Amino acid sequence: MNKNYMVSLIAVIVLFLIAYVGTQQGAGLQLVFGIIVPYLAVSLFVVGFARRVMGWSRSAVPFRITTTCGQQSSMPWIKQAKIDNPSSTLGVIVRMFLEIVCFRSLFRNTRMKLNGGTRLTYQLELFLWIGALAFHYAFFAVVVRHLRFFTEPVPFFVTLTEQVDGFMRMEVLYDAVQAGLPGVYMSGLVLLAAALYLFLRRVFIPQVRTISLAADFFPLFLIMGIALSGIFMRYFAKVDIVAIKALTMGLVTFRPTIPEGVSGLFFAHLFLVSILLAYFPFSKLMHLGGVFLSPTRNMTGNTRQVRHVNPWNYPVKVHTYDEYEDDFREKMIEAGLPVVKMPEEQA
Amino acid sequence: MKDKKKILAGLVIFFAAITFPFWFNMGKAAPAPELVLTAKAKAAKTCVMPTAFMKAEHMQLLDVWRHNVVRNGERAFVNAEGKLYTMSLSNTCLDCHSNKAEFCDRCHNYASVRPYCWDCHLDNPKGE
Amino acid sequence: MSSAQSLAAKKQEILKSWFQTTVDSYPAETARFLKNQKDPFANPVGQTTYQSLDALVDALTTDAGPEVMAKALDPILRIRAVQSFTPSKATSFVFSLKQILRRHLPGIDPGSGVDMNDLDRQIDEMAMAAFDVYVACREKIFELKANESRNQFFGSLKRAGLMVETEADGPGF
Amino acid sequence: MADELIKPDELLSQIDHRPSGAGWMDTPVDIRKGMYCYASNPKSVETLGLPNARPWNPLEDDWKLPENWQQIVHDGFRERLDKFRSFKVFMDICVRCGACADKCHFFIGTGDPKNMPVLRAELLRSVYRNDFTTAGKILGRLGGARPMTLDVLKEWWYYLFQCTECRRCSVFCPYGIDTAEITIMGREILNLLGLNIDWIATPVANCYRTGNHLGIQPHAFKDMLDFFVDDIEEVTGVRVQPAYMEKGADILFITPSGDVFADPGTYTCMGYMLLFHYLKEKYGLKITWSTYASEGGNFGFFTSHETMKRLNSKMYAEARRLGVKWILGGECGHMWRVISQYMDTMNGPADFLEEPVNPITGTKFENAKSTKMVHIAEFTADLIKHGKLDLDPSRNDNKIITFHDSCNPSRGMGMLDEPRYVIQNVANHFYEMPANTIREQTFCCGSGAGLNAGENMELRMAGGFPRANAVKYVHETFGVNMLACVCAIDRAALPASMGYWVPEVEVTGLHELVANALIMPGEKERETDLRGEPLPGMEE
Repeated sequence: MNKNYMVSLIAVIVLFLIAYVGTQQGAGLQLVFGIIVPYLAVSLFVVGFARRVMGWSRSAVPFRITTTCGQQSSMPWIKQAKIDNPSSTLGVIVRMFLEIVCFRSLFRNTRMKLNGGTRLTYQLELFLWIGALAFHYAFFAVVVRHLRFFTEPVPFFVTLTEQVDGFMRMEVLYDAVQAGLPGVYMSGLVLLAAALYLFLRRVFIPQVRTISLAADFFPLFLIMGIALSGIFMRYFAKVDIVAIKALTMGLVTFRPTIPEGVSGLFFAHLFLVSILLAYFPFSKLMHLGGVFLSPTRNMTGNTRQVRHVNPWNYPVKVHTYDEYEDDFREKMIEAGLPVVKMPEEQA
Repeated sequence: MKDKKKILAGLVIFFAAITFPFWFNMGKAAPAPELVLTAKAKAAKTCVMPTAFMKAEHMQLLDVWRHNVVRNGERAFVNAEGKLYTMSLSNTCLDCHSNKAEFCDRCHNYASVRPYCWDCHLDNPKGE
Repeated sequence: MSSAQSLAAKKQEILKSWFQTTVDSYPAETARFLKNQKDPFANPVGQTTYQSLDALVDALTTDAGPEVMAKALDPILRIRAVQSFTPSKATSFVFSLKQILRRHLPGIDPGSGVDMNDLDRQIDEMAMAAFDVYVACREKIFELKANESRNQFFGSLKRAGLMVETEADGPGF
Repeated sequence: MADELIKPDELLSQIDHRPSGAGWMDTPVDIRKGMYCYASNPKSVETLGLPNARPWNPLEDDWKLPENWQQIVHDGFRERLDKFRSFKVFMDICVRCGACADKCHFFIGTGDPKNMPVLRAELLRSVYRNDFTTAGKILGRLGGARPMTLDVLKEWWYYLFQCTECRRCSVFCPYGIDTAEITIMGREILNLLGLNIDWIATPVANCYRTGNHLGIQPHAFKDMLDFFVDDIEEVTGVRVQPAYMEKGADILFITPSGDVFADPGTYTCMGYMLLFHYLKEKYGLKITWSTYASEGGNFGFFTSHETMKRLNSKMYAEARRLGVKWILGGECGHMWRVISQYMDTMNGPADFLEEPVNPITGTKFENAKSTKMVHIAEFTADLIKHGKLDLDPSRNDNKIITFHDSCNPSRGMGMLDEPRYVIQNVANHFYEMPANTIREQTFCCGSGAGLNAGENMELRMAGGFPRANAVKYVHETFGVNMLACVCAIDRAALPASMGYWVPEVEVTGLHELVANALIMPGEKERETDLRGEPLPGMEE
């Protein structure tokens, strides 16, 4: 039994229960979980995120330490890898774009197979790349979709996302599994599946298990909890959507209200989201901001062409030529090496 | 450092994006929609199932109805109280809720839901 | 069926089990990588180990003798000689084959045609060859260590003209 | 029956190596002979004026640390977080996805989990969380934090000197986290406590005083080149005349001193000398050597940024003193990482030099416009492209060549195609190793970043195995017998590695091949190559 993930799992379950129980009839903490905590979480997120990023920005970038992943810009007849070893800002932008949007470095994993002796075949080892892409894009789609609860009228790009996301008509399965209505969004399911994959990787691949901390499991469980409660509300324990939107619209228009008929499940869902937001700036999830600031990726590789300035450069003690010649003058002369000062001048 | 300015700009853009709901709705009240019940619906007092159930589960009920009518040729629906209804969107539902725009659409629009009922069904079968 | 035939028939299972046991002498994180990564360039240790064991099972099947065994043993021991194994640990995989054969071959009763004594004898030969190869690898390591310091030391002296050059390459070498 | 027989042996191997799923923090460091380099000699540490010079032994319990060593580490850590955004960001954003785990040649070769790049970084990160983050302070072990103890320090020392700073992991990291950067910071902090290895500290001290890492004095340096002059004459019949510290020469040439003192780099050095003589005779180009700036390789890079700067300063200082137009650099790995990514920033601007132009071809080296330092592979490739060299590639016909991309020129510079172009023009048989072992994915020789000592031979062999394994493949497939490289540490380390793993393959520098093919004006008919081996068709 791994302490790291058990602790994280228990933490998420406890958090869920706190919100669920706290908003049941009698406990009456709707105000806390529906209004105070979400506002608090958003403020923590914004302030924490800004502080973290500004903290990074305060540290200097003394040297240009680009990881060059391709041919440098050299003589005109040698083809430069303009993206992998960019010498222009445009190249850097494309490199960063591909890195952030396509996870290009993760894609780099190629594998080789020796087929019967000496013939090589290449294949891509894509599982982590696919898992990561699926996870992040599903998450993004889910976030965009949820804007329907936070906007009135709902903007076109939200409805568009919904339409694309829900293009699979799953209600044909309704008779068999009694689920699939309202229309199924792929993103929710993909998010859950990808989070599960990322979790199972951490449990079953010993290398990854060794390096995993509680801080790696906690956000995964949190996201799984969010996805599960969301899916449950949508397809199984149907909730009063209009009431929920009244609540969420109250939040974003700064006229917070707690309408009648919002279920405890929703408050638990909202609480987990709040926890995620509040936890975000203090965790590895800050890779969202950090990926933009990685000095090995966001700088040009043309250090020999354009000088980079180190803001804290300071003079150091060096062994000058004069000191060197003083040390070795006799021997240099003997060997016929040119010297600046002849020995007799010394005295 | 100019680098710091760039980072600050990036941060501002990021926050502008994530606070989209706040400024998008700025100054708008956007209250939950009021549903209008027709006289007939008011008179009936209760729908085929209790209101709370209908609020959350009407889409599911309609899907069961569709299935039973189209696949099994059944049209009779008996609710918990033993009352008999004909399973028909056009003839039963729209009979009372003949005001689609003020009844169905208001909530659907508010929650950004696009039911495809109306791909086939006329929303005003009686042509009123 | 003779020993050789039984061995050949069960080769894949025996090899799999032997590879498993051998690779399990590494930490769990490493063992999994060694087992699962099939790229001979990304995982040279796992792949070389596998090929060595494969060749050794073949050698056993054909009763090929110590020389062939030594050749098959070389790649795997060359690796284990520079990893964090004691000499006994580095060569212990050979002995584990005895138990693996007993698990996989159809009974040790006289009727099966499997001559366990003969196989044991061959494995003992393999073990002895393994010691030889292992020690040769270690010697090579120390030779490299010695050579490097000698080359640096004498090479520099000689080039700097501080040593008298003789016809031979200097004292002792 | 059978089951009983199985148990003892299998259990034994499992008990030893699998400490019941204990986390890496609970696995104590075991400093093993053959894997570590000897502790720094106090004299060398003193020469450099670095703190806490004293004799100490890694195998002893007492490392003779200063009283307040924990405070020193803490302060050193904080200072570097402020000075290097790379360090701070890399401490914060790793998600431990594991993409880097199996990319490290030391992990692949040794099988030690703490050699996974992510775990190497976690050694520092765990202390960072404890000392500098709120979450780490509150959650402690649960948050992956741990206080700095003597055991942790020993673990740092052991594993930070099992990293060759080759940056292969950084290529695969989705955030570009560069373990070299983390290792560099960690080593800087260790240096604050006087914890270096001798193979680094002593070369650095030598380099500082004498100008080269072996501590060879100026006259001996010249003797060495004179010796090569004789050798060259024997092979080619041409007597070359290297210039030393010649004021007003066109170009200052700096190469790692390994080329001058250690086989097979010496043949590469003869290659440079032949090429320079050829250019002088044919085109009147004056290239000078210097005994003051006689070391390109910069072991300061493996000590601290400051030490790197102190050693590197000699290059510009000497170029300025001699009044040359620009600087030409020899074949070296980390020397070029320093030149490419640090030199101009540290010791520039080099406004006293001219923007480098090849006076023979007229080519402007645009990519070296600011540092004013050109790599000799770029220079030679340009000469060949313009047909300025008379070459007879058939003289290299008995060499079936493959090319090892050195870590630093490939991942810290991107010089990949120039040396290949040169090889293909001076030799007829060239084969590439498999794609995931060359270019930016190249495997380290296993001895970089100051780990090329003798006492850690096991580590070097294990770390060099992935590279050797790919060489073995081309050796068996194409009959490759010569491994070319553009790095002095490669030339020093790979012969041992080949000697152990693929004894049939020898190691050569690029310019040894060039010189073998180069038809010198007034040369006699060559019967042997620079090594004295008979040329193809000249075997008796």
